[in-house]
Amino acid sequence: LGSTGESSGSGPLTADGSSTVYPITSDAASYWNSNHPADDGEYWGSNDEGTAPGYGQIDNPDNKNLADYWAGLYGFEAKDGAAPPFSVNVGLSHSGTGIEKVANEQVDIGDASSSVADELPDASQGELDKYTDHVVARDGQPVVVSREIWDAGVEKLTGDQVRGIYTGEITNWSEISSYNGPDKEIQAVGRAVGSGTDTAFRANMLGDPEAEMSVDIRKGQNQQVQTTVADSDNAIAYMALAFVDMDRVPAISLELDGTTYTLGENLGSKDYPLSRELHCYTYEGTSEKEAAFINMLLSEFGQRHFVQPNNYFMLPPEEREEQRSKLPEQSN
Amino acid sequence: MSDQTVTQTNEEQQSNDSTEQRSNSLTVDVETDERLVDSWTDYEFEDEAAITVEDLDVYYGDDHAIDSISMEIPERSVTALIGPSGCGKSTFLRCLNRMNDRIDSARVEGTVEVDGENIYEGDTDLVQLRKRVGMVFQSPNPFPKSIRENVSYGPRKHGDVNVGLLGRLLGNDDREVEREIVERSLEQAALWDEVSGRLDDNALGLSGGQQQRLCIARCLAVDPDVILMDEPASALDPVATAKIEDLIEQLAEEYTVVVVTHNMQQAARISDQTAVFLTGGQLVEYDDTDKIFENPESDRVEDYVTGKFG
Amino acid sequence: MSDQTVTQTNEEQQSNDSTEQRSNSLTVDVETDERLVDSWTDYEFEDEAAITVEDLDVYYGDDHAIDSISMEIPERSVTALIGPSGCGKSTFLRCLNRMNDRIDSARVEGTVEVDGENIYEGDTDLVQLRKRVGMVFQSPNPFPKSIRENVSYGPRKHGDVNVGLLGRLLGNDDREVEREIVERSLEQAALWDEVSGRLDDNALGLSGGQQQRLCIARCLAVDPDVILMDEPASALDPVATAKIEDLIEQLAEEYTVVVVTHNMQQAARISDQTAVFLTGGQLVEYDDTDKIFENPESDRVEDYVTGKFG
Amino acid sequence: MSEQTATRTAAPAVDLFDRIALGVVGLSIVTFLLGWTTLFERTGTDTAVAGLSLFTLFGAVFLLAGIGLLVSGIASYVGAFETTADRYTGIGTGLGLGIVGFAVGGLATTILFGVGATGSVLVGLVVGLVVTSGVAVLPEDLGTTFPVGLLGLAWGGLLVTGAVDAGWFWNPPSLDATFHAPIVVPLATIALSLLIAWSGAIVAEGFGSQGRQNGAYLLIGLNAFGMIAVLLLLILFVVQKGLPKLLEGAQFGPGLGISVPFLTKGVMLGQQYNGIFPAIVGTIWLVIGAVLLAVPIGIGAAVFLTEYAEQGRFTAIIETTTNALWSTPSIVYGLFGYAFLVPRFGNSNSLLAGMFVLGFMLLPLVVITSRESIKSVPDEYRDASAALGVNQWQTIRSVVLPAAMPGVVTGVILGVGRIAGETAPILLVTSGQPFPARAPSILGSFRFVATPPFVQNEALLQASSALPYQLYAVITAGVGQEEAFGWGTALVLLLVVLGFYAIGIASRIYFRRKLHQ
Amino acid sequence: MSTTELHEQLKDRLGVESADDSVVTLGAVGALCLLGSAVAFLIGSPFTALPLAGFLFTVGYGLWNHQATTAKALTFLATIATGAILALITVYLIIEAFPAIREMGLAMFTKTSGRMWITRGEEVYSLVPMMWGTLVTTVLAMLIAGPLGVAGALFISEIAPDAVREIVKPAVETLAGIPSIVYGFIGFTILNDYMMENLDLPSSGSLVIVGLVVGLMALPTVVSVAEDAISSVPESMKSGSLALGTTDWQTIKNITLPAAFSGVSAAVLLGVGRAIGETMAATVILGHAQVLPEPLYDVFGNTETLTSLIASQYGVASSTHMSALFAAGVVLFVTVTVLSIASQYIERRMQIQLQGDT
Ligand SMILES: Nc1ncnc2c1ncn2[C@@H]1O[C@H](COP(=O)(O)OP(=O)(O)OP(=O)(O)O)[C@@H](O)[C@H]1O
Ligand SMILES: Nc1ncnc2c1ncn2[C@@H]1O[C@H](COP(=O)(O)OP(=O)(O)OP(=O)(O)O)[C@@H](O)[C@H]1O
Ligand SMILES: [Mg+2]
Ligand SMILES: [Mg+2]
Ligand SMILES: O=P([O-])([O-])[O-]
Repeated sequence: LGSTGESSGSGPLTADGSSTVYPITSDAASYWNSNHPADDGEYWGSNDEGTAPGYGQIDNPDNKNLADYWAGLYGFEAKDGAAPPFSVNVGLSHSGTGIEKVANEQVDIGDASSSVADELPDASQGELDKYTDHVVARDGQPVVVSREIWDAGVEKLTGDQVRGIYTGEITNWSEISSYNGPDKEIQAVGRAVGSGTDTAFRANMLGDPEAEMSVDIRKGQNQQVQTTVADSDNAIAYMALAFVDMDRVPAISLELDGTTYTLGENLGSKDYPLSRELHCYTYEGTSEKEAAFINMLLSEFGQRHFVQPNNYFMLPPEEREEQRSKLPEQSN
Repeated sequence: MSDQTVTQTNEEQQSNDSTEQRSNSLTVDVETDERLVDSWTDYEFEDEAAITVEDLDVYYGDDHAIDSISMEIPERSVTALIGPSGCGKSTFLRCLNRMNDRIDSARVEGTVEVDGENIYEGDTDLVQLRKRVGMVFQSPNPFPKSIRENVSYGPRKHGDVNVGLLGRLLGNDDREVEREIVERSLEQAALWDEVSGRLDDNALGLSGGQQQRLCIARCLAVDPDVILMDEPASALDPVATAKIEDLIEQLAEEYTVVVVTHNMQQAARISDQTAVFLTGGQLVEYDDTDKIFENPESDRVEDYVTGKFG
Repeated sequence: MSDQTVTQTNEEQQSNDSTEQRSNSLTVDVETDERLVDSWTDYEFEDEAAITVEDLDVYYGDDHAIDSISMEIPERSVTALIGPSGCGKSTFLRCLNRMNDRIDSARVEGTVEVDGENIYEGDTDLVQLRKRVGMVFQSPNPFPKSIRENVSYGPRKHGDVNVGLLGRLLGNDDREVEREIVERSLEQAALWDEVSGRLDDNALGLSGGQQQRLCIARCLAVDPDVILMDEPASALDPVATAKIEDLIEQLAEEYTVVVVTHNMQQAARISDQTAVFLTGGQLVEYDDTDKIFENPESDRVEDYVTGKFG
Repeated sequence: MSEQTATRTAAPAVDLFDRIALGVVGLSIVTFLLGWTTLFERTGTDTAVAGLSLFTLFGAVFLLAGIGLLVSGIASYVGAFETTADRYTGIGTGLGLGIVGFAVGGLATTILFGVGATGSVLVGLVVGLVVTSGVAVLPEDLGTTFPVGLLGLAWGGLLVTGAVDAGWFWNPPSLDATFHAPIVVPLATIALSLLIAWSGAIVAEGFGSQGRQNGAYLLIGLNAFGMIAVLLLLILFVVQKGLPKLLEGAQFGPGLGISVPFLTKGVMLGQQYNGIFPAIVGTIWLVIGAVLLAVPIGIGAAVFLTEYAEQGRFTAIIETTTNALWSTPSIVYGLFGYAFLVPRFGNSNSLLAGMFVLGFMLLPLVVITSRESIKSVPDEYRDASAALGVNQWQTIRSVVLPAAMPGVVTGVILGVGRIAGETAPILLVTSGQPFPARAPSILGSFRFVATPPFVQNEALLQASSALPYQLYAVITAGVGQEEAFGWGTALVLLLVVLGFYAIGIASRIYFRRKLHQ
Repeated sequence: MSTTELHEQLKDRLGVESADDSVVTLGAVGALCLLGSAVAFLIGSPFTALPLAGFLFTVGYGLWNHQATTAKALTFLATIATGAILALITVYLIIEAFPAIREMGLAMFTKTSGRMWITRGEEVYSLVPMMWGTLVTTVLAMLIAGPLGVAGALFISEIAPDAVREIVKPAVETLAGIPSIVYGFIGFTILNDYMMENLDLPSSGSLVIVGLVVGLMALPTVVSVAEDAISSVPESMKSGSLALGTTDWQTIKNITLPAAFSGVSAAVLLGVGRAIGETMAATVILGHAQVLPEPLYDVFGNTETLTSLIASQYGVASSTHMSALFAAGVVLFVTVTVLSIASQYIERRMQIQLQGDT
């Protein structure tokens, strides 16, 4: 049986991996696959900045449909009707899987929320070099607790307290001074080993991507962590910004090295130790198909449509330019 | 009571208590020889009746399997039921200990009196009834247990012997009683000599004929008054059959035996009286066996017993 | 050849070709009446023999089921095989069209000649043999197909009629031929009148007796010379049995019919000659039916046919 | 001994005695049902009946029932009423009640005195042994009523006096769980109601073998009732939760045609109602592929093993392995597919890989059921055909296989029902996008090319969704906002799978009836 | 081996009746083609289709000209294919599992202290927590499904009136089909919540929920298989007992159940197999902590089962880690195989005993 499904040919562009990056790439894929016409104000926008943020940066003289335009930049011909030149399929697992699958050429793009170097600590430099890193957004990783804990006064923890909880030194909420509820064991919720969120948390909070942790339960995806924390009355968890919901899973403030970081205030700061980059990795260079999609993510339009609404931080323009320089030449 | 009576075939006979309804029976289309007049239902056996059946009808759903049969089965004798296949012999037999209750579609009407009690009356205790009216089936069906356990199964379950762990612990062990019951029953069933040395072997290891005698012994062990047998020898070879036949004749000294058979020679050999059923669940003739085989009243019975059909 | 011969029971008879081994046969413990001397194996029927069996032995593993039987079965007549259960009647019958080949443990020795050819010789074509020697079984076994398909099954499979889609496409459709075969066979089997209107109904919807006649029609459709029947009426009610018996007598005008039955009256009614088997797979007597039933040579046969045992 | 066999016939039980027993049984069935509704939070613990709180009510009932049992036990023992009680209660009943004694004794010890695990197990064992031996040698009328009656009195007393009330809880030192009254009381009530009902049923028939039968039947009947009720509730629950989503935006009626967007649409931008059409199509293709792979091979193998091969070691080995593989967990097949098949099928998750994995899973079942049904084709058919001079293959083709087909078809349908609901293998080898917009278009994707393998079908080599995976995706990708979508999917999945089962079972019943007509 | 010998052997195998050489040649060509495509597939060659087409052509030709022989050969091939597929899966599992077992040695199945599952850096793979998790959930599940299932089967086959049986039996069989992911969904969304709330559990996803859910899931299977076994006890045996004047219940206890023992235990073993192999419910409910519960019998604790281990980690695994997952697969496979063989053995023993040819 044949060897298709490579980045060449008319098959779809496939991505898999991080549940942190998933909201961005999945939204982008929805737009891409719907391939709305240029005059569709709601999705693509008229020439009006107000309805289509970032539209002003786009030079679309032929009024092409959305995917036709972005794919056209890399020389892909538009198809008849609403179908995009190629479709984009985004799977959902976690960063380790994305990195594994992109290297096995099972997908074109591996989404990851931690760097491949952290994710594969044993890999040689040569191996790492085969990955091309496309940073598409930034996350300020929040720490969340169950609503009951928040209501019992835990709105802020210090870095040492969080470390204490995740190394098994603190096991009861009553050991936290601000806590004024009944005696309650702490349910330390973690993400699956191999998820970027977990790796980044260990690296940034515990100081080593392979640091030992003591968690009570590990869930596969950010969404499951969210559900678990919401359904419990004693949980703490680390996750990605997109999944915070102040009513069900409130994010607490963190005091690290004397600075207090609070959601909505300074989590986006580069100094926030738990801030991390969100990556779309390609393997052994970046094909034009991959480039066409990633280019859209890196555009002002993409950042405003796919990154910002999911509560992630947009890349500043100069960083975007730097990332775009890793893409192959555009043909038009 | 049904308005079809046993006497449909015997228009002229007057002794029947439902003669006032005779006009009805003319409408029933029965292939029968109406010229024949006999009075066999008047027939009075010398012994007392152990079982009295009156106006018995059995239906399977809408199927009328037994058609208003009345008969008296005398004590301590062998009564044979013969007739072609499907005529309702087994059904009739199963009425006598209410084994038909196990067939959901079966419906029984009429009365069957065992020792003067109607067993189809409200609160008959089936357990007691079946202890009194034992049954032996067409193909031997010993339990997959030892020979001893097969025989003592009934007494054990009825609580007559107590040989469990508890009994032993309390020093209240009926092992001796059990031994006696087993020996006596097996002796009555003419099996003791053959199996006395291996009472603890699995009963399924016995030959077909031995198994059938074991089933008889099992039935005797609960000390019934009546023993029903449904073609007890039809699955057996000639030698085993001969043994069973001898046994049946012996049993009649103590028990009331009712035997279904499709083998007319067998009926002739072993029974004291014979009832001939014909298709449709009708009892056509019932009389002393000699009479039935040598000089039956009905032509159809004559045809049947001489092998002109069936 | 086995050194037990058919003539064990007939010490004096000389016509057998293995008399030189007779001394052996004395050592065999057979319950037989040794005073009886007869010469039935010399018996020559008027018609030509359709099947000649010589020194046939059949073993199931170590079981000796047929014990050196020789007999000639004449053309266009009904030959009945009777005897108690397990005496080897069915086994013998199945030897005649080599259906025993289908039983792994069965081993056949001796010769069976059909129309002068030994069917146990090296390269007998089983397909051809079984077309010539058809068989009807104890319980009716029509295929779960339509009546028509049941009858035309044989001819179709032998390629005599071609009614498939392909045939129709190629304009080579033997529908007409099939119709004729079906009609002729059903008429011969006395079933045409009853089913001609519903040839496409499922055969399993027929009554038992109709099913059995259908099986006979199915057998006739491949135009055999010999028809073997193993208790063809034992699963049927008296009316159906009567029809089958009539049919058998008619068939004998055209075909050689061999019938196994356990019903002696039936054998007496329908057969021209009768072979009596007794336990151990021995052929004890073989003669005209009237002779067997009225004046048998052997006491054991007399006992058997008068119902003293079996 | 035989003269003793004429035992006392069941005396027409006296009215009063009967009424007590039936009252006990009736009351305990009520508490049994109320226990369940309380456990399922359908009856609040604050429900009050005639001024009594729920738990007090339970207590009162247990007190009444306990007294009833004790009274009738004694009445029978002293001969006030004629019953058929046995000499001894017997070891079986003794053991059963002993186990209850073990549990009650052990739990009481640790709850009341805070004794650790080992200690309370020891106490429990002692209590259990005492109960077992005591009950076993008691006369039956006492042995079956006293322990249960006393237990009823004790538990009733605790509830009535308020020693155990709605705020009661027990926190076992070694376990993470805390047992609160709202869960403990209904559970204990259910268990005790069963015991009391059992005992009451025995009393009602006047003890003896009839009594034991009555008791056993009541327990078994209640159990069966409970089991079926729970399973049906489960389905009703899914239906109730899923139906609104399934019917969202649905239109049917005169002039409107029928449109159910949930079943006919994917998940797409700018669409009012999203649906699971791609998953339905994915499941259909997976099933078709698996059946095309497994059925011919499976039936072929079954024919060979049953009709041609000599029954011996070879067939026994195949039989053993097929049986073993049929019970092999699906995740193991999935792992195999992920590591072995996926790299060979275009190196990405694909429908084709899913078809193969599910086909492999189905294969043993097809072999097993086909063998069974081919074996059960009566030999008469084969004999009849052989006697007509028809060769073996023709016989198999024209007689054996058609006769076996009903069994094979039924087996395959049931197997399909199972694989259609399998999630694990799909997750590993087929899944891609969790909420796809479009269904795979298999038929439209066949291409003939000049290079090997000459035929290509891209859609077959691409990832797809399937109903069970869709449900899994809802769980992983956010139960929060999409829970309704999940219930809708669960309902459709249930309908599809149970539909297969229902058809399979109905066809089996149909064919059986037809055979026995 | 000479060609003629080969021919003879082939003829023997295929049971060719006529000495027709063309049939043998045809068989040889077909076999070669098939072998070719199998090899091509195994090495992942794009030329797999060529020999496959050749094979199909040979089959077509054979069916046209030598139908009986070709058909027999095809059924033989199907048997071989079945065996080969099953063997392939088994062998592949074991081969893939081997590196991890070699690396960890026996510790893989015995290490019970310290960290038992580390997938990066200093890798450690002990399957003990997962085996324990599987054992606990299975025992819990069978405590529910075993007695309730057998009682349910008794009810349906022996106690219920005909009308009830005719509805309940197919209904229960149908319920056996509810997909495990549906149970998982209910367990994850409803039961988890309920337990957290009412038992003050410190962490969600406890073993007891999985046990409960899996028990419920296995229940209809146990019922319907046990019911088949019980109702296949010959009526003659039951009648034999009843005709002696025993009650129905005495007959059930002393005759029916012992006679159906093999089938009933096979049903329970089948349920055990189901419980052991249940993946999705465990995966979505459990908390995936590869530790032993503390104390060991704490069924409210949280650990991993063999199946959920594989389902949750296959994506991130490579090399030894992947091999360790295969080892988990092998443990599962071996366990269910042993169970399956055991149940077949029991069944055969009892059959022999019932038929009396001991
Ligand atoms: N369980 C049943 N359900 C429905 N009909 C039945 C049942 N048992 C018997 N019958 C029908 O009742 C009629 C009488 O059957 P029964 O078995 O009593 O005949 P029989 O005289 O014993 O025949 P045989 O000599 O063949 O044993 C037959 O028509 C039979 O088909
Ligand atoms: N397939 C077989 N395998 C082994 N033994 C067999 C087989 N068929 C028959 N027998 C034995 O061969 C002997 C003759 O059997 P056969 O069936 O020929 O007797 P029968 O005269 O037809 O008896 P019935 O009147 O009961 O049909 C019997 O002892 C029987 O047990
Ligand atoms: Mg009968
Ligand atoms: Mg025979
Ligand atoms: O982004 P993750 O899903 O790998 O944490």
